[in-house]
Formats: sequence, structure tokens, C-alpha cells
Amino acid sequence: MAKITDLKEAISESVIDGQTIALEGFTHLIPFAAGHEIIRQGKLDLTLIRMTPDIIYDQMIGMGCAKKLIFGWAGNPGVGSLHRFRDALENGWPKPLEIEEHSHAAMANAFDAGASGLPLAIFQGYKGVDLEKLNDKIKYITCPFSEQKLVAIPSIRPDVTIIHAQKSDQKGNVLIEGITGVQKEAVLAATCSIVTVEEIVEDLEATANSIIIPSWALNFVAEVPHGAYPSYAYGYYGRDNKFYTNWDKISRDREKFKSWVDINILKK
Amino acid sequence: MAKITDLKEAISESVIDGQTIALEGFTHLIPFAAGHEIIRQGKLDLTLIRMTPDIIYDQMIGMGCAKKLIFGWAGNPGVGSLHRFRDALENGWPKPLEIEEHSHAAMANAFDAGASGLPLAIFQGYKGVDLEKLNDKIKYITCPFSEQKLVAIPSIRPDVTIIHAQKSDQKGNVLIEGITGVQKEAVLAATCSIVTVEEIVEDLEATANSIIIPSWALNFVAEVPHGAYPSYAYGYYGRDNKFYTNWDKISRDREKFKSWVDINILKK
Amino acid sequence: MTKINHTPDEMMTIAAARELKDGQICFVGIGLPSAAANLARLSHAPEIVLIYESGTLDTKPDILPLSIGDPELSESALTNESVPEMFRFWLQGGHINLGFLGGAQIDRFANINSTVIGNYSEPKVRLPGAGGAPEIATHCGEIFVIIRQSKRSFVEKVDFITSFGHGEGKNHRKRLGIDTKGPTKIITDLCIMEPEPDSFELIVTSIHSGVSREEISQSTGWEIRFANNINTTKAPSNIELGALRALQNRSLEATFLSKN
Amino acid sequence: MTKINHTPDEMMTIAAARELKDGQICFVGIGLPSAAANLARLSHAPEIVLIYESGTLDTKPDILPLSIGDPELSESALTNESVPEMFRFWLQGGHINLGFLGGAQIDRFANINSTVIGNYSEPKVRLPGAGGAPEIATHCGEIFVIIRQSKRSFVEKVDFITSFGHGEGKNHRKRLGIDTKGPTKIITDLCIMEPEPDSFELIVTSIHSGVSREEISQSTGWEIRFANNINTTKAPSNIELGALRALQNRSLEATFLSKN
Repeated sequence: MAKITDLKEAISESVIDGQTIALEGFTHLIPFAAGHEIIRQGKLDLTLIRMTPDIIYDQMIGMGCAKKLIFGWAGNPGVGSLHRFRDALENGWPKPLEIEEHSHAAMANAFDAGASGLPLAIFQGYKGVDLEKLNDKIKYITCPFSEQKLVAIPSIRPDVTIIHAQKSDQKGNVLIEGITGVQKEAVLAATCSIVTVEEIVEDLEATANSIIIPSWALNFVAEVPHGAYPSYAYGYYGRDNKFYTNWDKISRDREKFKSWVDINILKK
Repeated sequence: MAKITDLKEAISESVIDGQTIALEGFTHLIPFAAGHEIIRQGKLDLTLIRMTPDIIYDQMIGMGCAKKLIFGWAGNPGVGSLHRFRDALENGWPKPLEIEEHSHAAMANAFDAGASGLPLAIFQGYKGVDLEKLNDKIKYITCPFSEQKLVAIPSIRPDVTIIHAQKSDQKGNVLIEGITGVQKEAVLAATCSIVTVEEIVEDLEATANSIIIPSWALNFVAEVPHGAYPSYAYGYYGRDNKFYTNWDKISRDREKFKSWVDINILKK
Repeated sequence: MTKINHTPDEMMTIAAARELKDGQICFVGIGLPSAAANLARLSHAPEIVLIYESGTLDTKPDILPLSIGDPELSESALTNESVPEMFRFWLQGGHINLGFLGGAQIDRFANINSTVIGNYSEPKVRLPGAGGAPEIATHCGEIFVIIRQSKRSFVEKVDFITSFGHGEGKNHRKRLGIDTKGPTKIITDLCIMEPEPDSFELIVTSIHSGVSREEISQSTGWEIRFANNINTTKAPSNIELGALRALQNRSLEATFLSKN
Repeated sequence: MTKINHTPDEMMTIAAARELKDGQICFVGIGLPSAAANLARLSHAPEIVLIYESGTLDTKPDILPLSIGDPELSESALTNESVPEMFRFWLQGGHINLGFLGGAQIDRFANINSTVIGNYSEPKVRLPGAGGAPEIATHCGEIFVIIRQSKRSFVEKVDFITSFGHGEGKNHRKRLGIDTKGPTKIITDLCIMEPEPDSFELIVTSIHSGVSREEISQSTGWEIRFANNINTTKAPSNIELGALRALQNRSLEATFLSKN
């Protein structure tokens, strides 16, 4: 059964320096508040996993939480670069960042395999591309029936997965709606999981096939209204595209970035 | 785009003697009406695939449509044996029936792999059991990362998959609700697919994550109210458990069975 | 002693229900396991989580379903998932504490046959087959088996291993790389058996009230042994019996007297 | 001739939109592909099916999304699926006719780089990376590329092959066991290129109205060749321009002037 608690406690009881952590949410329901709490608690040496790192990982990388990033597409969607990510990679600021790079198909399959208790995922992909030569996690198996060669990659098994969702009931059963990305898979693949929700309700008002992660498959649930902002929560609030666009300016400059974090994360 | 037509045409344009056919529906939404139409059209030499053959395959086997059955659990759920299946297997009546037997986990994974365009499925299973020695479709691969041995089975790729669903819109987009079994996977794994629906509506009244199979992934949609009876359609009618219980008596005796089919299928 | 006012099947179901603990995550099959699990849920284990293979997650039926996917299961579930998800995420993913199995035959090392009596290619009796059982038997934390006891069902060696129990005993599960416990309790209409530590041979650990050792020996196809510290399974209380009968009556009514 | 009243970007987007056929199943990326695909849907191809990587199936946005998973996409979709399903069932399953790709560099055999300028381990410019592109490039029936043309973007050899086009030309795709067509049209702000039969080298097949051969040659990092039967891409009509500008204006308004 999930423990229903506040965000501060959920993070401090789960996240340990040096762990492998996934904050998932594919453009939607990105757990910004939880990422900010990790920054506030000064966690270090994390291996961060995310299909699309987005602004939240730009902030965590810029604040020195990460030693490694495992990802598929590191950009500010529709806007441009993640400048803190690039500064870490290109200039080692504030510290060097190791990367492990995959395609999205690879990561989606690897999360799914992790959730399924499998040590590897197989799929058809990476044909003819350079990533295949650089990433030694990309291997092959041969289908014993068709003799086809298929890509094999290790499943993803984070120490902690954190996601944001619309609501939970009093028991901690969590309902997710809209674009769900790999959130469910990321939670089920993890050793420990935290879900922040917009609200804890009496009745989830779910339909027969609603996407619900049961309380007994979770570790912590914390009510954090607006916890996905500036990303969005379907049914609650929209995406602040203006913020995403402004982030480009804020993040280009180290000092501007630090003072933004100071005001908007550390002093909150 | 799916062609919206009647059941008779959907079957006669799709199902050819000798093909491999899956009628799916896991206890719920079993496409009985479609199975009956196959019987009426006198299709022969079919290889029938189904996780749980249930009464519909008992009827098709008893009427001699099948030369082979690929399955996981062949019983009348909660009642007992499928007598027509047993008569075919034990006595070759009305004709001998070849079988290929799997566990449910194997079949679910094989349908999923078929839908995913993969030649095989891998999973952890079949440990220590006799089925593993009898079914030569069960092979192994070794995970190149963990050195674990995993079961490999060929994906299921039916020539035709038939399912029943609650509703379709005018374009042929199909909505399924309640217990959905492997229906979506079975449709996507097939070369040709037919969906019978309770009704064709103006608006599916779907939610953000409703289970919808788009029209362009289907071949035929036919409106067949009560098409899952005596199985059930969530939101439309309940399961006729009495019929399931009575089937035991009807199906035990060859003559009783034939006269039941004559009245209830052939003359309909 | 009061006179016996329960059937052996009732004793079996109630004995099985008592073994279930609140909060457990259970993978439940149709028939006896379903009756025991729901009896537990409606009495001492209200927070037990019941999962059926049809994809109904955390379901709370008010009546016993006839099939594994009756509307009652679907409608009272927390949610309904696809069958591939059920097997991949929940079962293979290792979230289930306890699986319930039944069968036609069980042997001294708790291997189960639900496939065929006689030879596979020329069956004397063809049974339904494996269904979910082979993977339930290896992926759940532990397994309870509910099965009526007789010389025909409790055999020295099953005709066909549908679900692996303890194989040939000792560390056979470990040798196959299976890290779950397998069958830990066999609950019959006469007694409760458990695998003996080390040998993993089934021995009787609790005899149902009113049943004799002779009855058990004569209903077992091998020379069954009894634990040193043997218990007596308490007869069902009136409350237990009342709850079970009420559940069964309303299930029968709903299933066969409804107008559908 | 009338005077030019459109920008090169508008010409590119409209030229790309014209290539789309009604009823096609398209996998669409953000930016230029999304603008072209939605322009087509809102004009001559109302039944085109648009799929975005975020899991939004058959989506009908009224404004152009900024990200691949904006609310507008999610709310106007037939349904929203998980990302693993998107990649496994729809893309790898072979349901997509046409994929759209962009990139920072493209070479004479239509290989695309969106990963890095310079050396991978010591990048001059680190770009976002692969995302869905490598598998979109091989699983979709065919690929259209939309990219602004310059000597920096059209290079003899890309610094990094993020998505495989025609490799080193000829039957390179076949040799790798890829049975889809790969890039069939490259739509730029100057012209349309297509792989030449047999060699699979990109050649110019249509020059946008008002553009000269010299301009194209000077904006290409290799000695670009022109097809024998070369077309002129018609300038955008007022209707086309009006539709595109209306779409872009209401998108800008919704994205940046809304109060959220």
C-alpha cells in the first residue's frame, strides 16, 4: 500500500545520492514539483533517466544533481536547445555530465520490459544509424524461428520513479488521464515509486478501463496541486507554452539561471 | 478504412477454407454471431486460434469447421468440459482435430508480439512443465546482458481475426469497454480483421483514453446487435450463465447437438 | 463435541479462507479458490486484493462469478486491463503474493495436472489444459492449492505436469532457477498439507475436525506422512458457515434465477 | 508573372502539404512537418490521419501544437495511447504510410543528422538527438523530409547518421533488410529533391517558382544534379497562403497570448 504523505517526506524517504531516478511524463504531467524538491534537498550524483529530458532535467542538471543522463531526445520541445544540458555536456558546467543515448523506441521498449520483469527488451530498430555503434547497450538476438536479427537492450529498472497524475483516492490508487507516455511502465519498472497528484479525492470516478495504478504497486502518494506546471494536467490546467519559450532566455545564461532557481525553487 | 457491411458479406469476403482464424474475446464480447455465420457458410479446414476456446469453438469444432486448434484452456468456464472438443480429440468426431497447446501467458505474449510486428515473443514461463516438452514451438533465447534463459515462441499472426465490440462510429472506428482480453492485439496481429458491434452510433462518447481501434486498422465492421450472446456485452446485456450451464447437456450428445445447431444456427 | 453441520466442501473452503491474510495480493481462479478468497474478503480480510486472469484488478464481487470474466468481476474492479498486461506487468512483474490453483491430480511433491488423464496423445480424459496455471505457479510469491482429496486425485506421480510444484522434491525449484516458494499449503476436504522442510514432500500438518488419519491415508495415492506437531482444523463457526452459505446462495440465485 | 508575396518557408510548407494525400496515415513531428500536415488536413486532405509520437492517434488540432503532446493534440485525438503502444503496435506494427522528418543536416543520400555537429564525444553543437526518428525512418512506408536548404544543412556527408536514409546509395536499405522506401521526397525552401532511381542520390525534381538553379547549387554542399524532366513548383495560391497564415496566426495567439 502506498503511504500518503507530503512531497518533502516522499522525496527524503526515497531518493538517495547516487541512485538511478526516472521522472517521467511525456510532454504532459511532467513532475516539476518533485524535481524542484529534489533540487531543494540537494541530491547529488543521480543518474537521471527520461525519454525527453525537457526543462525539468535542464534545471536539475544545471543545479548539479546529475552525474549521468540516459535519454532519447534532449530539447526544449518546439523551442530549441536545453542550454543547461548543453553547458554541462560541452563545458562541464557545473560538473561534467555522462550520457547514455537511445532512440525513443528503445527507451519505451526498455521501460516496458522493466515493468514486465524481463531483463531485456527486443525490437526492430537502430538500422544503419550511428547511435548503434556508440552505445554498447545495444546488442542483438537472433529469432530462433525466423532467423531475423533483432535489437536487444537491457530493460530499464530505476531505483526510484516519480510521476505526476490527476488524482488519487484515499487509499492511494492513482488515476492518469490524457497523454500517459511511459509513466505506468516507469512506475512498475522501479524499485520505489512516488506519485504526486493534483488532488486526493473520495471517488476516482473512473470508467471500466481507466488507467489506474493500484496503491499496492506504489510507495508514496503526495497531493501537489499544480505539480506539473509549466507542463500541464489534462482536466486541470493547460501547458504554459510562454514559460517554455521564456526558458530559452533564462537558461542561456548561468547567472540568470541561478537567480531564477534561487527565487523560484530554493526560496519556495 | 474499414468497410461497413453486414455480417454475411464480411465473413464471405474474408474467411477462406484452410485459413488460420482467431475469434477472440476473453469470457466477454465473444463473437458468437460471427462464429455462427462461419458455420452457416460451411467453412472448412480452419486452424482456429483462441486463448479459451469456450462454447463458440465447441460449436464450430462439432460442425466440422476446424482441422486444428491452437489454444490455452479448452473448457466451459465454471461448468466443465467442452464435449464437442473432447469428442473430436478423443474419438475423431466429426473429424480428427489436431491441437497445439500453450499456456495463457504464452498466447497473450504471442498475440502481443504479432500486433507489434515482431516474429517472436519472449517471456519467463513454462518452467518445469510437460507442455514444454510436447510443443516444438517453445524454444529459448539467452539474454545477452543477464545470461538468463527466456522462453521464445513465434508470434501469432492470424489470416483473419474476428472480435465483437460495443460500438463503432460511421467511419468504422471501434470502441471496446470492460474486459478486453487480447482483442486489440489479435486484430492488429491479423492480416484481415472483422469487428461486429452492438450498434453503429454517431458519436462514440469516448473518454481521452478509451480503447479504440481506428477504422484504418480494420477491414470490416458489421452491426450485429446481441452478437456476443450468450457471452455478454458490458453496458448492453449480461452473460447468460444459464445457457452456459445448459450447454453441458446439449453438447454431451451428438444428435442433441446437431439438432440444436440446426434450429439455432443453420435455420436462423 | 457438537454434531457436524457442515459439508466437507464447506470445511475446505473455510479452511482455505482462514489462511488468507488481509492486504495480500491474490491471483484467483474460478470455483473453490474464488469462493475461499471472496469469503475471506467478506469476513476477516476486507483489504485483500483479488485479481482474476481476465484482467479485472482489485475486484470486489458481491456474488461468486461462474466464469473468470463475469460482469460482476468487471464492474466491481478497480479497473480492467488487457490480458497481455495482466500476465506481463502484474504476474511476470512479480506483484502477486499468492496464487490459488486447483487441478485434477496432485502428486507428493505438489505438482499439478489439469491437462490430461492417461497419455497426452491418446487421452483417457482430456481436461481443459493449462490456462494461466504454469506461470501462476512460478511467478506468485507462494501458491495455495485447493483440491478434493481421493486416491484418484492424490497420486504418486501426476500423468502430466501442467504446473510445477516442487518437482522431484528437495531444491528442484531452485535448480530450475525459480525463486518463488511454490505450493506452501494444500487445502483439501480432509486436511491441510504442507511441504516438509528440505524434502519438500507433502505431509499433513492439520487434520480437519472430525476426520481420521485413516481416512486421509486411504484417500491418498502414496504413503502419506503426518507432521509431528499436528493441528486440528477447527470446525467452521456458525458465523463462517453463515457467511459462506449466504455468498453461495446469492450467487446461485444471481446466476440461475435471474431473468438476464 | 505576379510579384512574390510569400516567404520561402511558406513555399516549403505549402509544397509539402500538397504532397500529402487524403486518407494517408502520417506520423508527424513538431514544427514544419506539423504545419504542413495540418495545412493539408484543413484543405485538400480532410481524411488524412495524423499521429504524433506522444500517443495521440488520429488527432485534429485546430492550432499548431508547440510540443509533441500539447493539450490541443490530446483533446482532439480519437484516443490517447501509451508511448510503448505507439512505437510497438502502430509504428513497428507497420500501420503508418508516411513519416515526416526534419533535421539539422542531410546528405546526398538523404541520411539525416539531428544529434551532433562535430564529433560525438566533443561536440561543436549538441543537438537534441534521435527521439523517434531512427525507427520512424525505417518503419513508415515512406519518408518526407522538410528542411531549409543551405550549404550547412545540405552536406556531402552528415557528421552523424541519426536516421538512415539511403545510406551509401544503391540498394543499401535492402542490404540492411529494410523493406520500406525511406526518404522519397525532400522538400526545402528552394526545391523538391527525390532519390534518383538506382543510384538513390538526391536530385532536384521540382524548382520552386522564382528560384534559380544557381541558388540551389550554391545552397547545396555537394554538386547537386537536376532531373531531366524538371518541374516548377507552382507558387502558393492565395487560398493556400490564406489557410496557412490563418493557421499560424491562431496558433501564435493561442500559444503566446492566452492567459493559460
